[in-house]
Amino acid sequence: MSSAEIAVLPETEGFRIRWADLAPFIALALIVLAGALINSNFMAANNLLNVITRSAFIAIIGVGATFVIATGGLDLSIGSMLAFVVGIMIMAMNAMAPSLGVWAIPAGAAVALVVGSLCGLLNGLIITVGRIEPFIVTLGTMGIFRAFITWMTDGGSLSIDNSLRAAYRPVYFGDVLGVPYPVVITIVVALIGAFVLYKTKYGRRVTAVGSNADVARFSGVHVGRVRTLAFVIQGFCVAVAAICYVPRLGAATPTTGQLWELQVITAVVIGGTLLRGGKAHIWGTVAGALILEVIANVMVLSDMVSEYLVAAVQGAIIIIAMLAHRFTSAR
Amino acid sequence: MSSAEIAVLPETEGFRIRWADLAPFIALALIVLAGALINSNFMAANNLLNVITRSAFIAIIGVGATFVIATGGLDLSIGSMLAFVVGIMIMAMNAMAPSLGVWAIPAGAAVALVVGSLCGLLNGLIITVGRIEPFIVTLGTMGIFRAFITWMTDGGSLSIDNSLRAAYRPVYFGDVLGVPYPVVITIVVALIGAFVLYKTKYGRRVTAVGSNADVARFSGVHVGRVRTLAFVIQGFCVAVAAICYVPRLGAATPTTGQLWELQVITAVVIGGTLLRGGKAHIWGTVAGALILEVIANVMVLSDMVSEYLVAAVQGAIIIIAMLAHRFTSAR
Amino acid sequence: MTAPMPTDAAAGDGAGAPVLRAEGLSKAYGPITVLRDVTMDIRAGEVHAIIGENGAGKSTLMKLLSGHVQPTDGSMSMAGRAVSFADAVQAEAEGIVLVHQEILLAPDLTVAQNLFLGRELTRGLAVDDREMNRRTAKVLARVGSPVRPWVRLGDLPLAQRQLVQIARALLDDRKVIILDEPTAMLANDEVDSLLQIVRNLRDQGVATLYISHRLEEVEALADRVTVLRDGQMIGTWPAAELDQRRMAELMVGRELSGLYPAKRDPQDAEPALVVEDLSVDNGAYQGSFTVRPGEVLGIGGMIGAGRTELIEGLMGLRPAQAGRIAVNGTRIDKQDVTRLMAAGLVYLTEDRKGKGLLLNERLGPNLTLQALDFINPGSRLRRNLETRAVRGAVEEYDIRVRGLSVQAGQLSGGNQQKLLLAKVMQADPKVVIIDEPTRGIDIGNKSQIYRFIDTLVRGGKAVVVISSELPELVGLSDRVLVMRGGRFVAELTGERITEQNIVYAAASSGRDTAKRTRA
Amino acid sequence: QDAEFTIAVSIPAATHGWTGGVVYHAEQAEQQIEAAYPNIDVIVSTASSATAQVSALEDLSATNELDALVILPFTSEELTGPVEQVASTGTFITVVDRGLSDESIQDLYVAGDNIAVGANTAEWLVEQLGGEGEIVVLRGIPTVIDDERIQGFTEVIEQSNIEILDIQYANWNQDEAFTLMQDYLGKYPNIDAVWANDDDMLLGVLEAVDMAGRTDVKYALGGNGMKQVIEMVMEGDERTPISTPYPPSMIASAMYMTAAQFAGQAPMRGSFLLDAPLITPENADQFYFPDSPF
Ligand SMILES: Nc1ncnc2c1ncn2[C@@H]1O[C@H](COP(=O)(O)OP(=O)(O)OP(=O)(O)O)[C@@H](O)[C@H]1O
Ligand SMILES: Nc1ncnc2c1ncn2[C@@H]1O[C@H](COP(=O)(O)OP(=O)(O)OP(=O)(O)O)[C@@H](O)[C@H]1O
Ligand SMILES: [Mg+2]
Ligand SMILES: [Mg+2]
Repeated sequence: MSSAEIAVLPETEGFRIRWADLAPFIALALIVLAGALINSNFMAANNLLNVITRSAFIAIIGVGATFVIATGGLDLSIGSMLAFVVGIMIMAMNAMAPSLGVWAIPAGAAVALVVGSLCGLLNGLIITVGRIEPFIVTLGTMGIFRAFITWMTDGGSLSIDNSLRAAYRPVYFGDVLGVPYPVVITIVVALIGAFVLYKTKYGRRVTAVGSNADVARFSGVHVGRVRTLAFVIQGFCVAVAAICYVPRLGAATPTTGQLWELQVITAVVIGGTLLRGGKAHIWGTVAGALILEVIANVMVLSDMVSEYLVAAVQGAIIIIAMLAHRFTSAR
Repeated sequence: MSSAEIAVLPETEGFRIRWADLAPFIALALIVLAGALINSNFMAANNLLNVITRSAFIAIIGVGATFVIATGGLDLSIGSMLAFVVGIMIMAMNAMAPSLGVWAIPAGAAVALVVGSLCGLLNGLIITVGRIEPFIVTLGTMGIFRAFITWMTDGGSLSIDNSLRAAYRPVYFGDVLGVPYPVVITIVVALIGAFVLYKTKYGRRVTAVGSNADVARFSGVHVGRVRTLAFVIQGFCVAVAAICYVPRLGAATPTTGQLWELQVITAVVIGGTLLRGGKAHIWGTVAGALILEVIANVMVLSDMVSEYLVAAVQGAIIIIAMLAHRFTSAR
Repeated sequence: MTAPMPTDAAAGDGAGAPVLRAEGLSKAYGPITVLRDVTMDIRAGEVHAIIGENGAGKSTLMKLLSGHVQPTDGSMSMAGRAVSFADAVQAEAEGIVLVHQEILLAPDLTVAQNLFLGRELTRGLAVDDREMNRRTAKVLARVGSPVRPWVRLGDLPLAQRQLVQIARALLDDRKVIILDEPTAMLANDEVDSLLQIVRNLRDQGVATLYISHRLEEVEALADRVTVLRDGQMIGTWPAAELDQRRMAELMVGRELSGLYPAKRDPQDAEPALVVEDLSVDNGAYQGSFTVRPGEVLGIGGMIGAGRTELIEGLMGLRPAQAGRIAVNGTRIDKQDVTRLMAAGLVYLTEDRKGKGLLLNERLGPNLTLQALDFINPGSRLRRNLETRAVRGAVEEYDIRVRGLSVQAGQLSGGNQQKLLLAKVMQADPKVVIIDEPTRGIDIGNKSQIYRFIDTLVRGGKAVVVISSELPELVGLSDRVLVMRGGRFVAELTGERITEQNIVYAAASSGRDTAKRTRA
Repeated sequence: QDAEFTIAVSIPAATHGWTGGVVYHAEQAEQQIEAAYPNIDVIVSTASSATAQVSALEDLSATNELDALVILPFTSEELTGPVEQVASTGTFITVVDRGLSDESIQDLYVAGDNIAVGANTAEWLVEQLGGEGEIVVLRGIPTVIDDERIQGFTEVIEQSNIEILDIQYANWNQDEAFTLMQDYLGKYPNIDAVWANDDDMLLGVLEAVDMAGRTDVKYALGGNGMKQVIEMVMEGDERTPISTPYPPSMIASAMYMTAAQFAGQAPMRGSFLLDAPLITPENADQFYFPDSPF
């Protein structure tokens, strides 16, 4: 009897699962198709390139959020954290510009990465050491980071030094062989994220913790450390997004990054990652970010709805997309 | 020997649990004490009355949110829903004022209760029938309700008819034996909420669903129905809050109720309800709403922090309060 | 086959008429058929035992009969009337209730609230908590549980939760009560009172379906016995025609040798594990013990004696203070699962669903989670190492699985236990502590697991076994420590290791009487 | 459509009273221009943040041959680069309200003067209070508009003996203004005047003052020329005798002027500075638009 069962053993791993994984990409394809039908300009190479490039921010931050959410956490502070990191980075670059010249840019970027990671560490430690709901902690730090950037800008704005602008611009506007830098950076971040999540022990532990924290603890996984590190990764990703963000807008204001947390979480969930943790789809998140950006773009291109109702249509499309996803991926 | 045994089998009905239930009230007392020390004006009867009256909105909506969160759900749309219900109510009252006179007020209030409940029903049905994460659904409906109120007000404001103002004003500014109406209404709503939650079959099932939905299903509980009804209750509470809200400023604007969802959820969690569901503390929520309002009040009364940093200090106090709670209620 | 011929006919043996009849029931999950063409009847006033190996399909059959799962083929009838159940609620309405093998109760509700969930008593609009608590206390007393009705379920030890679950089934009048391994988590005392309850039910004309791997219970209790093997019905026999050995042979389809391996000669060696003055918050006090290589140390005691707490404290899984802990001579100053594993000590939990396995993950991630650093050096995950480990474990521990993509939660209980054993053994430990090693394991697998333990010990390892099954403790242990009220109260060696001595040590000093009066 | 000219209009989304007015006037102007000049196509696009506005600019210019762009920038610094990008393709640029960091980019500038809104109000107040007194201030959302108004106001006040007791954010939100004013009233036994830098907030302030029954508050001022407030000014309200216009309709003016470029009428270039004169009972009817939602 047992021999018969073991003979079936070498089965291909989860063909069925892969099909469900495709859902966000199918949704993306459908929305792109709809966009093309609604507005002929949508498919213009230029437009598509713009949309893809700007979805980089949400996608990059989303990679980090995928880690946090996979461990069963949630980070509402990312939008404010972005603003704070952007502010610190600009201040650092401006301060270093006189002595370092153009080298102030990489130096400032390094500062941003450190600050971003530290912000994430702060969130992670309060949550794991203090054992408080991530929702509450990051809601608190959201207020804290937002207040800091307001204070740093004196309620106004904080611009990058003119001497650095030209040198820094290509980080958003430049391209490698026609592929814009932010897209390249997104792909690199997502590749690294996917590698860490799917191909390293840490990634394995991330999903284990999100799946059942008790089991992980009984198996000797340092649950707190895994969770904290996920928040650090989130902070690091926010800093990477900040580095791409500054050359585009050149300034930090108290409204920078406002409500991005909701967009990021939406992208992650549309991408197939479960909010309760235990499952993570890095590439789904990237697709989710693209979906959101495409919807916004189509809304701008089409003149069909009153400007007051744009938000309603966007909200409805997201819900409909999730519903369609649910009912097509028959269970 | 039996001493160890008795630990699992408490003789009295959960003495330990009651102690933990007191945490939000102790926190409230401490914050009030701190307020009194920081600023002598704080304890002025007038100031306290103002603060308590204002906290009615968050408390009333929070009662509904306690139901939703106890079932393991989450509603991000409440702030926008409030604005939407306020808008509809004002339009209804204004339309009925010429024919019904002052009776337009109760008629409009009835309309509000129906509309609020329907909004909740919409959320609930999409979530349970469509089996989509509440976070995403209510994020979508948040955009939808907000867009509707913006559209209804043409981006400006929608004021209640002058003929109704005087008659309606007392609902916010009046009092019964010195207790302001909103406070009375809050107490009534919380009493009813507590009765339904703790003393009815439905309430029992709310916690069961939040604690373990599968178990509830096996026990013959209609999980979807229980969840949906929780959202309807949430919508109803939003409408009650709307009824108290309108007499205060007499208008709906696109900013009405903005970010209230975060305040409400914070109040619920500070009050001791778990975000994962299964546990609900109606009176804790009321205390949580008071805590938030008192902190904001103390921040204005004290002169210690820059206006830019107020949000930071508020965020920090909430985190510290939760930390203190965690480390005092030793486990 | 050495067994007597199965008798299918009602054969006027005094039992009542069939209350429930299954006709050609089958169940398939996707392409895999787990139950094939089962035809049987259940009569009023009988105890009908279902036995079979792990994964034979017993739980599946019970879920079909109680509406938790719908059959892919076949039909059911009650007293000649065709019935079908869309869910468990409909089955309960017909008087059929299943007590699950796993605990299915809401942790945040109280005991009484759980019992009455979905059918709360009311007075006017309000629920009648007093009456529900009163009735709950009554039914808990019937199953011999000292638990108070208003205690939060999540605060109870597993065994007490199991009793609560059984109590839930007894709350209303039932026609058919199905008990799926009700005694797996219970110790002798509770088992005795449970058996008495089942006998009472039989006298009241209730039909009881009883699944157990403890064949002595089946022998003592059952009127008829149905044997399942590999999803197929082997037959139904009057219990009087079978003894334990025959049942075992029918289950596995071959002859079985002795259940317990021969004991080993004691060795003189330095202790592999030394524990001194270990106290665990609210659970155990100043426990000290040692285990030598080549020795099986049994730890006995009643449910709630604090055995699990002591070991979880030792492993750093609960707040605990220790005088001295040494593994293989290495002194451990901070208890932590990973450090202890590195020093050579591992622990296998009794709560395999809640703390042992990731039920939604496949075998590989489960198997390698704990010993990942050991199996897979470096920080990169190497799938080939994982696959190799899985294949090795499936072979070595005889895990019956239909493909590598199966999730741990889809394995039968016994195979989950084997997977868990394989998981903690991945790091090649020197000392293994196993809490309830054969909970929910069939007799064939049991002897397999005993043989694993024997092999380990003969290979120079030290094994600590915590068990509520006295024969197991007696059969396996070279030395037995008995706990009571969080303290060690007796040490038994050699000839003195007998069931009577263990029970005496575990239950003496008036505990029994105290408990009975409270119940 | 056989439109020969395309005018894109990029404005902030209607998140509070004033921007709501902007959207309203822009949509009105769009209809009127398209009706009046069949050969002009107007595309109005709102954005809820500087980032979204930059995105909208990219979208509009990537998919249309833009002949003109009318933009009310979220912030100067952040939008300068992106607008320059659009201008470099030969698009006619009209900037409204807030100047870009580089003035050479714009062809037409319809400027509001937020500093003047603050300064004019402050000057009036200094005069009425005789250069002495204690006042409180409510500010809006931390953005440039708010910052400039506060800057203009405080600079003037600092020259006098008037003491600003407190400044806090109320996010251009009536509720928050009501709450904040209640707290101010509780905190300071004497307040001579209050300035909410926007009329939306002023309505909340007035409600709080009335409810507390405080008579020490001699003046409660706002800004922006909201309909209800202008009505009060017209009725000669003692506490709110003035307002300052900051008409959201400036977007419409800018759109008409831009459309005129392509309608073959007189070419319009240069800067048009909208002053922020005080609205008094005498001139209030000039600023009263009963049909506007704002
Ligand atoms: N949901 C499911 N999906 C796929 N296979 C399943 C599922 N549930 C059970 N099985 C398979 O059905 C078979 C029978 O399982 P069942 O739980 O009935 O065994 P059992 O006789 O109760 O075993 P045990 O004594 O170990 O509890 C097992 O091989 C199991 O893997
Ligand atoms: N969840 C809990 N909350 C509080 N106390 C507990 C809890 N679980 C166990 N205890 C305490 O620990 C003691 C021992 O519990 P437990 O039943 O797990 O011991 P055990 O000897 O391992 O029994 P067994 O393994 O046979 O179930 C109990 O008497 C109780 O006082
Ligand atoms: Mg089973
Ligand atoms: Mg135990």
